[in-house]
Amino acid sequence: MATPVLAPESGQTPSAEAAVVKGGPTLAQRVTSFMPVIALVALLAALTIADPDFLTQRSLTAAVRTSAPLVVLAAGATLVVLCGGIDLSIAALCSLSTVFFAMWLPDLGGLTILVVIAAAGAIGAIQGLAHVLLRIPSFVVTLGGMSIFSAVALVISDAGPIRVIDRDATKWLNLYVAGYVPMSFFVAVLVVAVVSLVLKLTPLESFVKAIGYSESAARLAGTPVDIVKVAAFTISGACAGLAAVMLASRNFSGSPTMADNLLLPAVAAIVVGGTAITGGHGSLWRSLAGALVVTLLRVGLPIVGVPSAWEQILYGAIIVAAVALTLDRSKVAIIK
Amino acid sequence: MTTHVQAHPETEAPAPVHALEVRGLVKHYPGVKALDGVDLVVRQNEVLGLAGENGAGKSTLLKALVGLVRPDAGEIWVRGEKVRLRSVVEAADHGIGMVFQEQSLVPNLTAAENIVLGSEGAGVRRGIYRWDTLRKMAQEQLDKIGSHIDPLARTDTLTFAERQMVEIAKVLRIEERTSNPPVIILDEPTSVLESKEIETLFTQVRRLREFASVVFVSHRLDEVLDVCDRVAVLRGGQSVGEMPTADAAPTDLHRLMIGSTGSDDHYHEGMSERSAAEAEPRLVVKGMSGKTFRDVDLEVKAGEIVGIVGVHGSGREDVCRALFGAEPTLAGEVTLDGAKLDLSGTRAAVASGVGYVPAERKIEGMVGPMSVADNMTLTKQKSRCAGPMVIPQKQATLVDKWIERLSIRTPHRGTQIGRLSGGNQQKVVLARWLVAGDIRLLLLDHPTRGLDIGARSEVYRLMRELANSGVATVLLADSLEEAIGMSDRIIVMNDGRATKEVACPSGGKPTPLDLVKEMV
Amino acid sequence: GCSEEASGGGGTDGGSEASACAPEDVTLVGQVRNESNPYEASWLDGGDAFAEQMGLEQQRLTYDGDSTKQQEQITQLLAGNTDCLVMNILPNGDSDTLPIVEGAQEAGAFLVTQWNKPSDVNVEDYSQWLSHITYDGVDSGQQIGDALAEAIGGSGGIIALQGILDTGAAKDRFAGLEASLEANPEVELLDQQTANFSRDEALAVTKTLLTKHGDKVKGIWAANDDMALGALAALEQAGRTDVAVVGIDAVPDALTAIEDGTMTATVSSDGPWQGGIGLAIGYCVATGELSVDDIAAEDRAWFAEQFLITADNVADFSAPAVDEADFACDNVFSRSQGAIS
Amino acid sequence: MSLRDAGPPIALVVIFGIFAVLSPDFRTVGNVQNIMDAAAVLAVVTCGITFVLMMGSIDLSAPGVMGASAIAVALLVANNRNGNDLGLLGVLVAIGLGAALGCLSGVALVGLKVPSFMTTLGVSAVGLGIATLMFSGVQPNISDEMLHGWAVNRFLGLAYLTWIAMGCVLVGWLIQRYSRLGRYAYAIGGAEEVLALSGVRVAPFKVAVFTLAGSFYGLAGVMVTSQLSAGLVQAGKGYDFAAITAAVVGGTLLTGGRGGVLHSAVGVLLVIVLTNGLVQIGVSPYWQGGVQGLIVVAAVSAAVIPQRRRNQVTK
Ligand SMILES: Nc1ncnc2c1ncn2[C@@H]1O[C@H](COP(=O)(O)OP(=O)(O)OP(=O)(O)O)[C@@H](O)[C@H]1O
Ligand SMILES: Nc1ncnc2c1ncn2[C@@H]1O[C@H](COP(=O)(O)OP(=O)(O)OP(=O)(O)O)[C@@H](O)[C@H]1O
Ligand SMILES: [Mg+2]
Ligand SMILES: [Mg+2]
Repeated sequence: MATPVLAPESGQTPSAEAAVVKGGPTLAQRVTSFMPVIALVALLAALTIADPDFLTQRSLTAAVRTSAPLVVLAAGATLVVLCGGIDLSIAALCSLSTVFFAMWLPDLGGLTILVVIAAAGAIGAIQGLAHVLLRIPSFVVTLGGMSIFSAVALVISDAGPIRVIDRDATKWLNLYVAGYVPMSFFVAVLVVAVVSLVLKLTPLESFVKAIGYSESAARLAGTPVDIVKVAAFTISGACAGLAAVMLASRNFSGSPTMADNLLLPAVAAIVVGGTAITGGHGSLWRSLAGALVVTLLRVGLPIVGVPSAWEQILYGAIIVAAVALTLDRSKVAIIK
Repeated sequence: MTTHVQAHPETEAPAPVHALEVRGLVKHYPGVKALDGVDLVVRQNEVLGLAGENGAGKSTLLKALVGLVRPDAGEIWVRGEKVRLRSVVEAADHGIGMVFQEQSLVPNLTAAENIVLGSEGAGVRRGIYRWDTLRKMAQEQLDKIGSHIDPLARTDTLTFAERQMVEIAKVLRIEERTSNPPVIILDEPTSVLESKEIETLFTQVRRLREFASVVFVSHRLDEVLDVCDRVAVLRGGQSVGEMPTADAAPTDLHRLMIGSTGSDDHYHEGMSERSAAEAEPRLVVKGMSGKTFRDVDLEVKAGEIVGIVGVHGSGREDVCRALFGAEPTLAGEVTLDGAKLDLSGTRAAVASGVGYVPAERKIEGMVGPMSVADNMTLTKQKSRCAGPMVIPQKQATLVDKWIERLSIRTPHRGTQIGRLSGGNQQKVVLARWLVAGDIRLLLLDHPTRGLDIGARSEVYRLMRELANSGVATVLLADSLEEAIGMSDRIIVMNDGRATKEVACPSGGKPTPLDLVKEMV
Repeated sequence: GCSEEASGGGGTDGGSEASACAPEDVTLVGQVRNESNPYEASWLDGGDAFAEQMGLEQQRLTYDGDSTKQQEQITQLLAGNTDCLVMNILPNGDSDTLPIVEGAQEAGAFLVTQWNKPSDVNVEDYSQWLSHITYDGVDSGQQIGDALAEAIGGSGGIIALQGILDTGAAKDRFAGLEASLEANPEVELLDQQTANFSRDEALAVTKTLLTKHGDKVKGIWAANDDMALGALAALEQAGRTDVAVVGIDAVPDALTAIEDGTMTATVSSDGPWQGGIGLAIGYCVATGELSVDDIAAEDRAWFAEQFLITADNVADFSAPAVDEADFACDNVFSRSQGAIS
Repeated sequence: MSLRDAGPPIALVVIFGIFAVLSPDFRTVGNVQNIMDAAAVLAVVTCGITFVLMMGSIDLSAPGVMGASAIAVALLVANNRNGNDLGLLGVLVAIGLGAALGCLSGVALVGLKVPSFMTTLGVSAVGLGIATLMFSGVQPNISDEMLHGWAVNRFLGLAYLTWIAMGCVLVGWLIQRYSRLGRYAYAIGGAEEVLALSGVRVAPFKVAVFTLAGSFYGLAGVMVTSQLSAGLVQAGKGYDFAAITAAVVGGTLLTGGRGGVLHSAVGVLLVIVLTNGLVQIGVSPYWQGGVQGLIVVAAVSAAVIPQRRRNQVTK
């Protein structure tokens, strides 16, 4: 294959060479990639104007600490969304995992954290396998998963909360890094960073994007489509497990419905971050910013004194506006 | 050809009113000047060919003529009247309609609906469908081109060629919208058609000339010369000349297109080192059966190019896909270099050194929103990785090397592949299998579909080089000529069976007619 | 080694009497699930009434029945100024109480909780958790169970509509029903399903159970009035007028139904009073009029007075109003029926 | 009818048969009537969502839109809160409110280019907010005879509401089959970009489809109010996922371009038969949700297995 290839006739074509510019992102593209952060800052500014007390160090610390489970849930599910699927089971799996955690802690002690994360990851993997082997849309698999996990959680917990008596195992989650950063948030950011880094440094990122944009092309290029998808579901499940540990340690108990209401906020966080719900385009960092926006909306609006009915109306309007701002439409041809 | 019917003989008419005239059209895209001051005249009742390399700006120009591309500067005149076209509807009102390069029918609608889509007229009254009227309207259009398709058939149940006919029937609706003679634009309509269907299409084009003007784009220069009255040539977004087709030869046109004569040895037969004959068989297929093919035997030696020909639905495409593990096989034994070839999936095929270039480039061949570099290195991780890590520098060097070797025209390796012209996209897809240099068997399904003559020549040269380096190649050619020109041996497939093998040595090539006889 | 304990907090652990708040400095917060049901809306209104009485304002918080959102709001609230913060909270479920309590304890806010509390958590272990008020669910479940048994003449089949399965209220009330069934051996529990405290779901479930058991159904026991009202709609649509229905909560519609004779009984829980009383206890302690240490052990976690409402006494309850006297500092525990056992 | 379309009806018959064998209570005429009545509201919601799914979009706004229209109608017809007595006009206004909220989703989608997932989620929150504002702490109960009668009166054994739902399915089917709106919605799901190439402006059709869906949800909200004789903010709780499940089980693809109102009607019956059957055969309430989920997954996979292809894309 060392033979020189091709006659360079094309060099004589006019204008083609002259018109070439440097590649890489343009200024506009750079700005769009920062949009989630801009949205976050804008929201924070608005809340501060509504109530100047909101912008205190303690208040912000509380907000990021609050956001940790949502960040982790959204980050995991982002992988599935990037692959072009969706995981509706994260919240139910997270609830189930809080029950696991509370049930197993007395026997396993500190090891429980790892065991719960592994168990949740395994359950996620089973969903992934069902999706790729049976060729059922991820929406349906995880919708089914959602109700099955809820039922299992109800049954094994006897439909009630289970107290976490031994708090030592999760005490470290309530510490602060450098005095101000809550450990749980630190862990959440660490998860985002590690997963993002692994994606970035290995071919995985291009696999995930190729699958998300065009699964058939990815498959015919010989990329490990099924493996990557199952891995995405596994990580999504494991993240639900980690979020469960955070919630259980925060609430000192596990309960079969504890995280059920986090499903829509988590998906909202992904979309608000600007990740395309159709797959391919997006990142975990975006979901981190999105989760912070959603958390600020959930806690900020009532705290600064917006009445209940208006809070809902504002919440609806602001998340739509946020997505209008963050979504990079040059990457998504058709908005469905 | 020069003596065709002329409504307005070119005498000293005061200012000849052209069907369509374009002056100084300019269109910029980020990083490319797609149109750089194009001038073009389309006369009444003529078939104008538009030629140019991939990325010369043909599609962009034509899309500007139907209001899909908003030019940055320049004028468009329709029958002596300056117009601004802002949408397909406006263009249609001026009598301009287009069949697009990529098929553009709604797959889940009926053929009838597709034909009248956007201009249902009496078929839809106050938002309510009159299915009977609609069917009749569509039937009229289909009758015009002599097609026997059921208008109420769902479009995705039709064959590729039938769909192309529906597209043409659809564009002919223009006649109903304007009293003026229409201008009909056909952007590479033949690249996906078989020779018989192409003949049907040409009959239609000649019929259209009686009352309309036609703009015709094709990379097959013989076709252009055959059906067109005149050819205009674009190069790098500029009009570089035109010529009547009467006495022109492909080489003349070629010269105009790229500024120099192409090689006479189009298929680079001279490069063939003929070592293949003595080589060990590399791919051996025995009695392979699948859903659409049965008992296929096939042998390809290292360094050999074997063409498979057959009509639509002969199953040759599925044979290729089966060998790549992308289509299930029911029976049969396949070995590569003596070892059993794992057909369970595409991963296994890639790992064994098999490569596949699918025909449907846009959907299956490439990932549109991803960069040229990522597309090129998607398959062969070794080419950009050290261990599990991607080394951006390594990837950049390698990709740039292949961009240069294959003359891929792209602003940058980081450009989205979807923004390149079709030909350049195809080169990237081909390069994907070459970057690692460990390919043993290459399955090429219409590898030159949509490529300009220069690019084609480059691909052929590349295929020869690969063959000389020992790669076994299975080729589903774009045309019979191509199959004959490139292959060492040709297998004819009929109804899912390999019915005949034709030797095709350099110097002893069969004629297309010989093959056609075997195919039907 | 980069971690250290929280620097935040700012709370004065215990010792609330040391720093009595000026009445105008007290911040009052009432938190319920949502304002879209009459009972909880009236609870917040009761809180407003108390605040007005004291010349203050109540911050109304709602969390859509979403446990995590409740925790998030509380965390955020406690990250603000907590010196004279008084919270009257309806925890979403048993499991939500403890983190709220711990948060308040750490931040030094004054907390009263209602309805949900895990039985093994002790109010007296905390200095900032002033009191926990609830109604005796076992008792109310049994009372309406007995009323239902009487209404159907002491024998026959009944069906039960359970509340949200993992709440203490649902479980206690159902336990009360079981006790009642034991006392009325002729009454047979034909079926029990959950309708999640929802009127809409109760309608569908009841319709199904009615077709399943047909004329055997003589009575319907519902764990709250919303479900009872859903069951009434189902009965009307099925053209059944011979079925007795009981519920709990005494929402206005249920009282009307009892007046009309379509419903048999319910048990009162006084929303406006609940909304005011929690703030009142907290206010009294915050301003130093009441000391935590002086609150009797049986007043730290207690059952509030509840009444069985039937056609006989429904007139007394049809216009609930807050009575300012209930909220006087020496009177805040007047409705106690004794400590939670 | 292709094999693909035949799957869900076969599943419906099979599941119905199994329950009929397992439970004598299930196979009574009364229970079949009950199933039909129970399906009414979900059928109307699913009718609306089907058009959105056909376009390849998604709609989560049903809870908010239904809540708003439920309260609105309760306050507009004869009720205990105010002196209004608009009767049928009130019903129409409530449906109009639903349509307006649906329109809002559509406008945000095409105007701001925000995915429908988000616009409808936002509109749902807005709808709940509006409902809560109108609710203002006091339960509105209706005393309107007509509206109340819809839930109670029967014709040929079925409640009026059930007939209304059947009418909706019929209207929905006619729209899908014979109207430009319906056919274009279907085409948008098939190949949106092609419509643009053919000179069709898709934006107005998208908005119209969301508006149509909104009016179906509005009607569903009215129906819930009629059944409960009271306007509830939570009238539409859970109907978003229930309707999507029904549509998907019926064979409408989330990617768009496939399925339709009749498919969805079959899906609705499947879901309701399951819910009803599980109660009838006495499955523990704890397990019901799980068993239902399992059966849905099983039904969908049984339906897709015959069409499995090696290189098929599943999202
Ligand atoms: N939407 C677009 N965005 C950016 N660049 C574009 C776009 N469309 C076309 N181009 C660029 O404009 C140039 C002309 O493209 P065009 O499609 O007109 O070529 P063509 O002559 O039709 O080529 P082919 O024969 O391969 O179809 C190419 O360099 C292409 O990359
Ligand atoms: N006997 C058959 N029954 C059903 N489907 C068939 C049959 N034969 C072929 N097909 C289908 O028709 C399509 C076209 O067949 P195929 O691609 O093998 O023909 P081809 O000769 O490669 O055509 P082209 O010249 O366009 O490449 C394939 O997708 C195949 O699945
Ligand atoms: Mg082109
Ligand atoms: Mg083919």
